[in-house]
Amino acid sequence: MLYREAGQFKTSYAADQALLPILQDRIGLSLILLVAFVGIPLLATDFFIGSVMIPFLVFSLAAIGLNILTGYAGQLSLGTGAFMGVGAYACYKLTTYFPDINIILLILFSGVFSAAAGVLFGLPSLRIKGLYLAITTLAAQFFLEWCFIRIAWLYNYNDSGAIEVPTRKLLDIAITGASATPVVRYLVIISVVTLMALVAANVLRGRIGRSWMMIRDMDIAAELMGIRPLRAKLSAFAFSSYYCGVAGALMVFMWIGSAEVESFDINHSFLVLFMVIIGGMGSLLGCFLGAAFIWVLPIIIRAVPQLIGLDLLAATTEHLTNIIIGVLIIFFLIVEPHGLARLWQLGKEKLRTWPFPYASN
Amino acid sequence: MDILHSIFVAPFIDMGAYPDFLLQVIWEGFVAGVLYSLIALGFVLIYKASGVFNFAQGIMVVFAALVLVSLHEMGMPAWVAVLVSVVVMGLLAIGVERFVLRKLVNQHDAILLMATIGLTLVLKGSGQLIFGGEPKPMITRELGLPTGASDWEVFGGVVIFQHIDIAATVVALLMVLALAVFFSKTRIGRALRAVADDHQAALSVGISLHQIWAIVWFAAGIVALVTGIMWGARSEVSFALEIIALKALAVLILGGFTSIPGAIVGGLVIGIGEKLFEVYWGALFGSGVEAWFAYVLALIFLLFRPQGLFGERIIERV
Amino acid sequence: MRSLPSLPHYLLRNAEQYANRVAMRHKDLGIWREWTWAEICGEVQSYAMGLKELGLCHGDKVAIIGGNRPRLYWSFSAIQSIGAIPVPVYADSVAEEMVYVLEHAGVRFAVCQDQEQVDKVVSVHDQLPGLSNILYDESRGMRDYDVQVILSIDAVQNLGRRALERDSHRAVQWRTEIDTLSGNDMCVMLYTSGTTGRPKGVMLSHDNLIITSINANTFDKLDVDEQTIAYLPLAWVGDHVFSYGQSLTAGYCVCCPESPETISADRREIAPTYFFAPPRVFESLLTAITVAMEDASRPKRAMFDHFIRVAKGYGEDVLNGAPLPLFSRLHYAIGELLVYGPLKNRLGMSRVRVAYTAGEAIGPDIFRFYRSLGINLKQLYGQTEASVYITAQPDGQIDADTVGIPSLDVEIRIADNGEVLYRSPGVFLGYYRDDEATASTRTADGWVYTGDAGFIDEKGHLRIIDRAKDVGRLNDDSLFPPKYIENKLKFFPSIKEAVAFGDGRDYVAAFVNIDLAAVSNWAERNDIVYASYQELAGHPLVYDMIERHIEEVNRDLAAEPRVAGACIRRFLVLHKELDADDGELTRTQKVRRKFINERYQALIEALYSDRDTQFVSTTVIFEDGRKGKIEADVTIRSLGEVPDMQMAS
Amino acid sequence: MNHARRWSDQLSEELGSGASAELLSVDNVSLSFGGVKAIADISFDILKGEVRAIIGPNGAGKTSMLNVINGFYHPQEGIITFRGKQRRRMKPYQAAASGIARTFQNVALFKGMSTLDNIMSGRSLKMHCGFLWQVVHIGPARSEEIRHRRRVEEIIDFLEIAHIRKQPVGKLPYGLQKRVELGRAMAMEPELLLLDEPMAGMNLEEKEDMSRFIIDLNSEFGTTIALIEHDMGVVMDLADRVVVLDYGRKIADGTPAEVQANQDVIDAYLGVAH
Repeated sequence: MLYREAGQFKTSYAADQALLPILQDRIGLSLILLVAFVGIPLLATDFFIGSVMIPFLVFSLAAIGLNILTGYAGQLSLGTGAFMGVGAYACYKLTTYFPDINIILLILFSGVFSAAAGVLFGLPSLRIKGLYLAITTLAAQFFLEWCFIRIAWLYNYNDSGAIEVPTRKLLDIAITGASATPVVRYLVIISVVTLMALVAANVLRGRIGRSWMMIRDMDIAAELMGIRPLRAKLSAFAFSSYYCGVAGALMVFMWIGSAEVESFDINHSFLVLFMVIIGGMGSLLGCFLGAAFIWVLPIIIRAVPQLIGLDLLAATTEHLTNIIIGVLIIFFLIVEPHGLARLWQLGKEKLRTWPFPYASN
Repeated sequence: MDILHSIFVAPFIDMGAYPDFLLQVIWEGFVAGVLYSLIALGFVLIYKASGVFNFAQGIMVVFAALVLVSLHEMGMPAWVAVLVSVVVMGLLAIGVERFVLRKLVNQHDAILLMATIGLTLVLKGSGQLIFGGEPKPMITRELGLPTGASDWEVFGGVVIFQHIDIAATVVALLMVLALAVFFSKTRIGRALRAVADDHQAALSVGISLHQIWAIVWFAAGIVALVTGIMWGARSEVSFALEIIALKALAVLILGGFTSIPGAIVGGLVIGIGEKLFEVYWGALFGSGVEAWFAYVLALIFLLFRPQGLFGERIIERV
Repeated sequence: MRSLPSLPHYLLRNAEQYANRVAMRHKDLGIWREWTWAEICGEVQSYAMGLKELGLCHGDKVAIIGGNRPRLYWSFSAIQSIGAIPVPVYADSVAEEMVYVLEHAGVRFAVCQDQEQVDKVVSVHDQLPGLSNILYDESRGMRDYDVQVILSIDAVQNLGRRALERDSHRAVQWRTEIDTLSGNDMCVMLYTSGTTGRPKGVMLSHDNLIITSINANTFDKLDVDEQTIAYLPLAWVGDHVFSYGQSLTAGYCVCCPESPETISADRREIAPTYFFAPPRVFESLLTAITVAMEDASRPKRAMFDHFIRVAKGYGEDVLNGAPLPLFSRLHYAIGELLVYGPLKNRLGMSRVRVAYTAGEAIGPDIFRFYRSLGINLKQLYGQTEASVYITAQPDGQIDADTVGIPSLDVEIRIADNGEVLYRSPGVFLGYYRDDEATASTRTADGWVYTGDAGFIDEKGHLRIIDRAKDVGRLNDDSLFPPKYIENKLKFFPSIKEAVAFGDGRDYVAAFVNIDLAAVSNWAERNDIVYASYQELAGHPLVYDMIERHIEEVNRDLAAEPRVAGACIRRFLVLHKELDADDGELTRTQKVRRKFINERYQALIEALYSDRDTQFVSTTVIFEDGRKGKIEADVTIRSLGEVPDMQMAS
Repeated sequence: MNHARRWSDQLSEELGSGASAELLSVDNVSLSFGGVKAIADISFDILKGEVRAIIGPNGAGKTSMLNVINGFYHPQEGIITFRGKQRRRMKPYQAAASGIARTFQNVALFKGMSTLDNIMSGRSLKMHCGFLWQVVHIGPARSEEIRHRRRVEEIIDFLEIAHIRKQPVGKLPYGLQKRVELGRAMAMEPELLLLDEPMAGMNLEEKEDMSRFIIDLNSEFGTTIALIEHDMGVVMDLADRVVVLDYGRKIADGTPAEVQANQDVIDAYLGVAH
């Protein structure tokens, strides 16, 4: 209905293969970006930016990372939290040694370290598939967690065992540390996330992304088409972990400001996994939808009882949140195993074929 | 050279020097291994019969133990509380079959796994909501479980055996035997075995798949309850167990997803292995290696034998 | 505005005036390839040079066989530019049908789309002594052919390019040659499929096409910005005028779809502004809409039905710009947002400024349906012999029953027997090698007999009743217009084709062909099980449904005094679909009455007996060319009188 | 189809140098799984440009033979020579790189992708653009993608599947899926194309279409084809030579007519006791 595609024809393969071939999608995305880059910084409260938007964006990025590995390359991972941790600690060490280098560059570079960790722990994927592989990623999770505790060098031998984000500036504006305002941090994060989402989209639609999906859909056939399984899987691990690492660095430097091992524990791995499941495996849009859903839902659950004058303990709402998210996961798997992104896609298809129930040609 | 010495020589010298201590460490590891095996057993039961990788087995242990303890707190006599807990686990099994599994028939494995992760969250949330998140002591004495310890003088030293550990081992053994009898001697047990091989075969025995699923989940629930009691008696009933229960996944890798003997052997290997590693090699790494030893062992193991200890070699077909 | 002498002149003009405007698109290998007028002119030039190299001369005839492909359209221009005459041939005709046209026209070259067409020509090659070369567009499967005689258009263009390189003077020469063309020269020869007898070659001059095209463009204010989609047979005069003549004179863009299966998707992508389709296409589109909407959810269907009713109420007025109360306007606007807009979008008609239908009567409901959506669908009346346009409906003066007022420069006269005659600048030069037929069709002072009976109504619009020779009389001397009755029947979605009988009989009887798509859908919803078309067609419940439709038609007929005697008394549902491959329909899907009379003699006799079943055995030709037999016991059903009307009278 | 012509010209040049040269030869190959012999001491060859059929009753080892040829199984004994190079062990992706493509008995398409992407995936080996270009998706990455898209479109045109170009393959009718799979293998521009029951489960019309594509593929592009097929009519029409397997052994080898007249073959098909 909203989609009126008559008259949109492609005269080149470049246009036909564009990320958003439909005009209405391009308009929609432009509006969203306009709101994100201009509307929110101008109008939203610090609470909204600091507690809703920033975490949402950080988790979206982590979810993109996991989704690349799990949704696109078909390799289930339960080690997202740890890979995020590698990024965060790497960034911390880098800025300790190179305090003068722009922190944004360091954040982007810190992902390289988690990519390396990803490749290392992705090695077993050549021989191990599916659930078995998921369990080996637990090894990464627990081993790295242990490293974050035991290797004091990582947190500069602080007594607290935690890393404290120093203040770093860009053009004399504080972008990390206590003096950085939420709006500034938000603008940095949204720029990074937008850029990296675009990069992910580009890679996924090209030769490399296709090789991942080939491995995911039918690894034997992929190999018989000339795909080297090891190379494809490891590149997926590396690329995915890079995203998780950058997300981890952003999380610490742009959001919570300090971190210890609990920030990267197995629960975070699961949290990101839930985002990917509910958002939709194999969909970039799904990463954002899933992150919004899983992050915003608890905020709403916390807010609702207050609104209706009910006074619940913080712990109670947390338990309720767990139950609701658990039920929703099951519900989604039953109703639409492909998540919110598929729901949107189905809805969009409805709008495209409106008033017909399906495309009849 | 020092490093090689401290890895390959020194620990063994230590072992030889204090064999009583070694024995004590092995016993501690053995008991932990028994509990890993029990959790793994729950996984295997469900996986064998329904192909579902039940991630919620760990939380089921906590949940069952919490139900028991809380019922007793509410004033129920211990053994009545056990019976009621059994009923609760039965209801849970029926509920899971009815509202989750039945709706996800023929779905991909990964989706079923995800569903049990969802179930984990529900059980965790509702457990904490109803019973509170605080750790609770197990009603060991009320259940007539032994406490105290016996000393065994050997190798010129003393090895201490906690009675509850001995009891746990015995109970685990009994349960494995009971399961073995159940599977080989009863009609339902045979049907369960059949269903693991071939769904059609099970139908010909006259039991519906729905019933079978409910039964295995119930059986896994009982295993969880027993595990919970034993574990609780050794330490306490708390949600921290959930993370430890993940080690059962490593056990499964060693033992294979479908093998009950595998689960037992795997559990013991990991239990004993991680204790030995922690005690004799842990200092090299800085302690706390127990947290990851099981997984790394599983990972290394997988690289050489992806089919598990007792699994058959897989031939891929095109 | 003074017109140029020939169509190639227009190509040259466009190459100058509209050099960089897109003249043609073709969806090829997944994307729309585009050519500007300047590029097309270049292609045509090298093509023409190549043809000359091959020895094609002024006055030679060249067959063009295939679908709507850019190169085939360029073939027209290239051939015309050297004074030779293109003869487009229906691509779906079998070799035996084709050979008559090729032989009659005496073609020297044949331009084929692909291997399939080449093979057909090759198979009758020995009957065509004049044929020297075969050209083809698509090279697939063409490896093993004799390259001396059979060569690709590409190769011909390369020949031409090389010739131009050798001698740059050629380009100038080509233009000079074009300048020697005059408006009276034959421009194209179109064979009419004709309902009876052999096809006749209608010779049209450059002026015929140019003047009618310009007049049509003026009439509908068509200009260089239009987009149209070419999907109708090349050999049909309509396509030659809409996709070629009018495009050249107005300079607008013609788009060729990727394949027959993708036409609707391609139309949606292009969203033409000027669109022509025979009533059949509009009918089947409407059927598809109805069928698809039956699967929609209940609320959506209710909403859809509601707004379609709203459209029926005010749509026509909105389109005609008639004054309406604000509320109705709003109501329609919401409908436009929710239903009409999206629907036009799906149909690829959201940008249509002018749409025409012609060739047959269109069901008034269907016609009004599209108009009520805001699509400016109009009717025209035309003939090959007139270069299409005889009459057309001007914007705002639309009536489902008329075909409009005489087109620009066209005069119309009604003969005493009711036959329509016209005189216009589009009137053809004559039938090729058939002066007798020419003389009997066109009077000495230029009037042409259309063969259709009709009259001009009080508003000056022409109304067509039927083929003049087909209007018959029942034994009680009441009027029997078969097509009029058949059309009424065909307006029901479940009836695809109908043939009425009654001339010289006691009463009217009919054959009915069910529409498989619509009826099978209906059957599914009503739990009717069937294994084949034949079984479905013979199903008693299907008969019941058809009977109800016929009763409705009878009521309509009875209400009109002039045809009240022609109510249908008996009918049968045919066991097979009438098919052009079996010779039952023409290539333009018109019923071949005479052929059917012979072929189904037994069934017709049974309709006029008191039997209620009749055995019939028919030979058919399958798609792959094999022959087979279909046998059936066809049920015949009688209808009662029309009681209501009799009570009323 | 300009590229088609170039491609086939190139092939015919090669053919010219050694007409009816051996493209592949299988010498004394044996394969067993845990003591069960799937293939026992089989030898045969495939000539450049021919259509070679491998037939035999169920369980004769036909699919195992294809698996050996494209490196999926490693025979315990015997040597395979492809384009003059001998090999014993080879990874499937190396076989692909050396010019062997195949289709599968049970369609093995990438279910999550569209027709277009599935066929594009066949071009994987021919695409080399680096990661960094892919990240920005401009310049070489884009032009490479477009270049290959064009080739793929030619295949789509060849197989007459333009109307399903953008549909996900999972929902396509079986016959079309088989066609897409053939397209994917064609996209690899292989020297040798292995077709494992390309017409299984098809109706008559679909079989005719598929036969036409196979013939055109062979004659237009000169692709050498080895196919397993149960429909004897199809085999006799398509194949230049036929090799017959039964219980892992070769029982006949020759032209369709010869094979049809062979007593062992008749026995095997009629199920005479061994």
